[in-house]
Amino acid sequence: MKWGVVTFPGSNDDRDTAHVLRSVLGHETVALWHKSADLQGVDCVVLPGGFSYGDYLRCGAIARFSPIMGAVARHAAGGGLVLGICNGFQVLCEAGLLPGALVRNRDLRFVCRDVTLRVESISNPFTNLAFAGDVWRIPVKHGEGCYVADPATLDEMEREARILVRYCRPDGSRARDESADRSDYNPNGSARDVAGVMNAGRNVFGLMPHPEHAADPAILGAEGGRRRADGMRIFQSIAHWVDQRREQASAGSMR
Amino acid sequence: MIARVVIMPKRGVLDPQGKAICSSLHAMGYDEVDDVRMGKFLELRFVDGAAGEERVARVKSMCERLLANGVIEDFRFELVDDGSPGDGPRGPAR
Amino acid sequence: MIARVVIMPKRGVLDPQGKAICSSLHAMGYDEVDDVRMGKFLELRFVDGAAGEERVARVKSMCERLLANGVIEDFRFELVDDGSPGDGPRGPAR
Amino acid sequence: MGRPTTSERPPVTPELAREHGLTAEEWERLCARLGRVPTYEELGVATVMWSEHCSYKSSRFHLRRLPTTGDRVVQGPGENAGAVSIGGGLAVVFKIESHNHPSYIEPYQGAATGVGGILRDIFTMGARPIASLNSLRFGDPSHPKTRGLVRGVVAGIGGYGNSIGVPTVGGEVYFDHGYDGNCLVNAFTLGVVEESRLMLAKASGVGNPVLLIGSRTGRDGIHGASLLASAEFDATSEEKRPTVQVGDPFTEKLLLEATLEIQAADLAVAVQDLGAAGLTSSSVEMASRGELGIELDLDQVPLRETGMTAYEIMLSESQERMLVVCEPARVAEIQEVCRKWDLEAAVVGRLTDDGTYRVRHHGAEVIAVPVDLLADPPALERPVAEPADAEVASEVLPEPGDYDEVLRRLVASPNLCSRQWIWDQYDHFVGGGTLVHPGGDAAVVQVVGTDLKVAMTVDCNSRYCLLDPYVGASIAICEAARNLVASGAEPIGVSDCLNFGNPERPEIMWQFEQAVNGIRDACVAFRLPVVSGNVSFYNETEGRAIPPTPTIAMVGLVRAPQPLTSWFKSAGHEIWLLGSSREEIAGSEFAAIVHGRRDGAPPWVDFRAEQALHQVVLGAADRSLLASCHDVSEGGLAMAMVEACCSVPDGLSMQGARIRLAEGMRPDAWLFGESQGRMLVSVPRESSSALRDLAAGHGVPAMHLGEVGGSTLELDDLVSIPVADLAATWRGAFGRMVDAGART
Ligand SMILES: Nc1ncnc2c1ncn2[C@@H]1O[C@H](COP(=O)(O)OP(=O)(O)O)[C@@H](O)[C@H]1O
Ligand SMILES: [Mg+2]
Repeated sequence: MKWGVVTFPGSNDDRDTAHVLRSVLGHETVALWHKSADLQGVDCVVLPGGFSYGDYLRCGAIARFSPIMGAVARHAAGGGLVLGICNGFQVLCEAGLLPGALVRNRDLRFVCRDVTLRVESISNPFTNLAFAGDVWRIPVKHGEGCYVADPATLDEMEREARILVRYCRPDGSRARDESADRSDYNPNGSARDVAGVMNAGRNVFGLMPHPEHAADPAILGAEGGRRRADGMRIFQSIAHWVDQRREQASAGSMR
Repeated sequence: MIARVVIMPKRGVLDPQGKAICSSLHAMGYDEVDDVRMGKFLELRFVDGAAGEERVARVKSMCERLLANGVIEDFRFELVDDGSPGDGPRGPAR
Repeated sequence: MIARVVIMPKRGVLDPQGKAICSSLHAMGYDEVDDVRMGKFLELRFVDGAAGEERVARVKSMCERLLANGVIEDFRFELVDDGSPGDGPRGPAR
Repeated sequence: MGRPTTSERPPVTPELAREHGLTAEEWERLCARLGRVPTYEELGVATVMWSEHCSYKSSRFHLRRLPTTGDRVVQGPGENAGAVSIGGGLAVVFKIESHNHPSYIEPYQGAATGVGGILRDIFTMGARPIASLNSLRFGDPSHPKTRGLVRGVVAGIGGYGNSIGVPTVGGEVYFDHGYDGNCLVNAFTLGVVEESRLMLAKASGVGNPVLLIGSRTGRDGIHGASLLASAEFDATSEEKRPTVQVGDPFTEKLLLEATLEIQAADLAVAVQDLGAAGLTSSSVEMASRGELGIELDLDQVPLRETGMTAYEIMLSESQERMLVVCEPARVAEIQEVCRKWDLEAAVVGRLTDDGTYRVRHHGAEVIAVPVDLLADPPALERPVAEPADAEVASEVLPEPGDYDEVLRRLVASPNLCSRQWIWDQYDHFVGGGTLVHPGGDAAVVQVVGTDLKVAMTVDCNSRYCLLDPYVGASIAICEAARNLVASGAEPIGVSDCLNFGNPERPEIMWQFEQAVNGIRDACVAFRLPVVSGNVSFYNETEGRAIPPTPTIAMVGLVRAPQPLTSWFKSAGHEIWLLGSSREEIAGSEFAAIVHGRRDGAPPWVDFRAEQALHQVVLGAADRSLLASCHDVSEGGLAMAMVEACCSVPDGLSMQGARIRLAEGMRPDAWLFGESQGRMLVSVPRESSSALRDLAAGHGVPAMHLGEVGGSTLELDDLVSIPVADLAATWRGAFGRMVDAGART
């Protein structure tokens, strides 16, 4: 399959993400430039982390007007896959490709650390290689990652299994009550512990944690094998989905 | 001519900064403060002095498309004549 | 009663946010915008309606001590009566 | 010192020169060399170039003593940063720099622009920055300014570093009332470059154009170098506020990418960033390095504000700017790269062959001064005097009664508690190469796409330096090296940031001289080159100087397949102490916290023993004998044990441990003394005899202390505390200390 990683002015994790896709996963990966509207025929567009346009005004607010985002919107409308990580998630919300918005963290501080995530739903292009209830350890690093959406939208996403990952305790549990103190595991105060959501069309996914920083075994191995490559599951799920669809399509056309 | 734009968190949307400022004020002894909301203030300076309907419409569209995020924010603005271009911020007198 | 406080970058101090917003507006075709400055807007709501000299003095000291960073920011404020406590932001009419 | 007049050109008189900060001799020299009275602009330019901050006039005489050469050295001092070969055709480029005064006045922006400045020093040389560190000093936590400074500085460092996408992987922070009126913010960045593509800031090619790229020039920070960095604080410092600059990390990120693209395409002859004293010092230095003249036309400089005078344009410290010299045919290509990254790029001058520094504004020549006059003011040999020795009381401190209680206090104390509150606010993942994250002895970052693993650390115990600057500074080198070795790395190069008081005072100059000697002797012993550095004088307020703080940044290369880490891995592993312990309590955190004593002699330092220790650890790492390795520093063996138990990364389980007491030593000295040259290691049982033999072979004492396991920390029969309790106290203390009464 073919990946495209967008570089906005101010993108930071574009190189890291491309490195993981190209050198660790071994897939064809092209760089997409914000001033061009050419997606070069990629199967999945990744909007990486960083501070696009300095994240001045609001995170992701300015990036959504760049030429590439017009192409991304068309790609998504045609059913193409889009993955937004951190700043990419913010851009997708600002662009209206995902519901809700990301606001200042509860504690008003940038937070960079490993969090534990529970996989909530697996019948989708992004987490299909996980088991529901799996607990992943993936880092977050953001100042504005508190997810907000109105209750009706949250209810609808819950019903449609579009909240794919949630912050949780290491044992997978969460506070029962929204109003309880959840600061022991929810790093930013996100509503209903949402860490990542999918659109109604089920082809656009945005999340605050950084799968690309929990993907390279050569790096993860160092601190006494501290982390599994949980982030890799997302990239592998996407690849698996694309491959399956391709097989189905070619089987269909052969018939 | 300048436009003064105020962008505030929608009612019901968390405003952790306002909350934090409010508790700091209390800690400093300003107990008369009941509640604090924090938003943004923008000053747009225009190239020419023309005003009118169209300018209002265009500022509104700037707010809707870029300056405010309708999911979480409300905005309002006013257009004012500002004799001295290049001067510092102006607004409600102190 | 509420105080509306505007905090702006001092004249001559770099305002990277204003700069970025201005170029983005240009890219979107709003060429009439010449310059953008961005600051903060605060609404302080008070427990009682009393105004007067003392309130003004206290709001000023809140600004100086906490709300504005005197090294790089200027502030100004106004006190307004606000009939409906708990209402959304008010200010220059749209 | 008066604020520079901004709008007009006042007549230049000896009084005006004095107000600018020129001494009588300097004024004489300027007039004599010019054969006339300088213009207003010339006075301004000479003042900043001859300021302590730009000219190193007080320190140069001493800095010459530092060793700067070695097999790996690609670039020593004199350029924007030093460069050391790491093999595979690659070099690391690194430097540490201070931003103390601006951070005290405006903590967020001061620290942020400090990070911005050191980053530019690195990518100016064509190196992609891959890691940053920071070394911080604040006043006593109870001082009214301290907490706000901590919060602002940390947020500023994170705000800039996170936005630009360079991981902040480590640092150090200490609190001491000696910094109440003057905090320190030292920032370090390391980048990687192909050795053959290192870009220098030496101008060459008469007639070549000079381009200014990056941000527009505004009235920011005029006279920052001479006003802020080269004078002590007094009651009027508040009025100097407008000299603070605001950083724009977004523009810096664009500048970084554009500069690296210019380098990759080989478009530039020389590149120099604009730092202190802006356009003035960057253009003077470039011309001076190339022994050329230069002429600038200020009408070509893109301005942010209208009506700026020549004086203001020359002295502006607007951030995120870069000066580039190229061949005439390359101008268009450089401008094309800048356009791609939405940056301005204007031709503002050209190189000449007459050795003169010429500046035109509105068609008139406002400056015409010999370059060498500006660039090479005479080095001063300031008087040095050893201060009268404080009486050292030889009284014996009483042993504490309750060791549990003492350890709990130490674990929660400002200088010993975990710094996680800080690094949680720094992106230490970006770049994808971080192998050892903050919290270990040294940070380790892999150069992505290679097997090379670079370790780095910053260290300085200024209490030791106050007690004895020579010993304190040499301990800083030993400790930095030990921290690298504890991560499995061999030290390869040093950058230093020498933070001191007013050099016009002979006692301060004595501290400085002693510290430089200490660094020199230790570096010579360890065969380590000092390839870059920075001096910050005038760190004092109302005549009270900071403790001498020669911060050492050191870089190493990990030899073993994997770096070592400091925490205990598994129950059953044996705990060993390498190196010798003495009864040394003076100068320790224990003495300060428990007895309120900060006097006496600092710990003994022995370069030979230290080196032998390093050989043992690196040898053991090569043979994969060690499960963990941690150096023993502040808080002594007891704190090293706490850290080895509690500094487990999230997601792994904590281990308890039990050790026995050494015979024949006071228990408090044994547990809390800060004898140098010691390492706490854990080894699988089957490896312990190999470790013992290795140590014996190098003449290093090795002592079997106890075992890893259980859920409590047991230090003989003196201390027994559940590690979960210790960890909670240790991790939470910093936040409890600085978060109270937080301002947004
Ligand atoms: N200002 C800081 N920024 C980032 N990390 C820090 C900072 N201060 C301390 N640390 C980290 O905390 C850990 C302990 O620091 P320190 O006590 O100075 O270690 P050591 O005594 O081994 O030199 C190190 O990993 C260090 O990198
Ligand atoms: Mg250490």
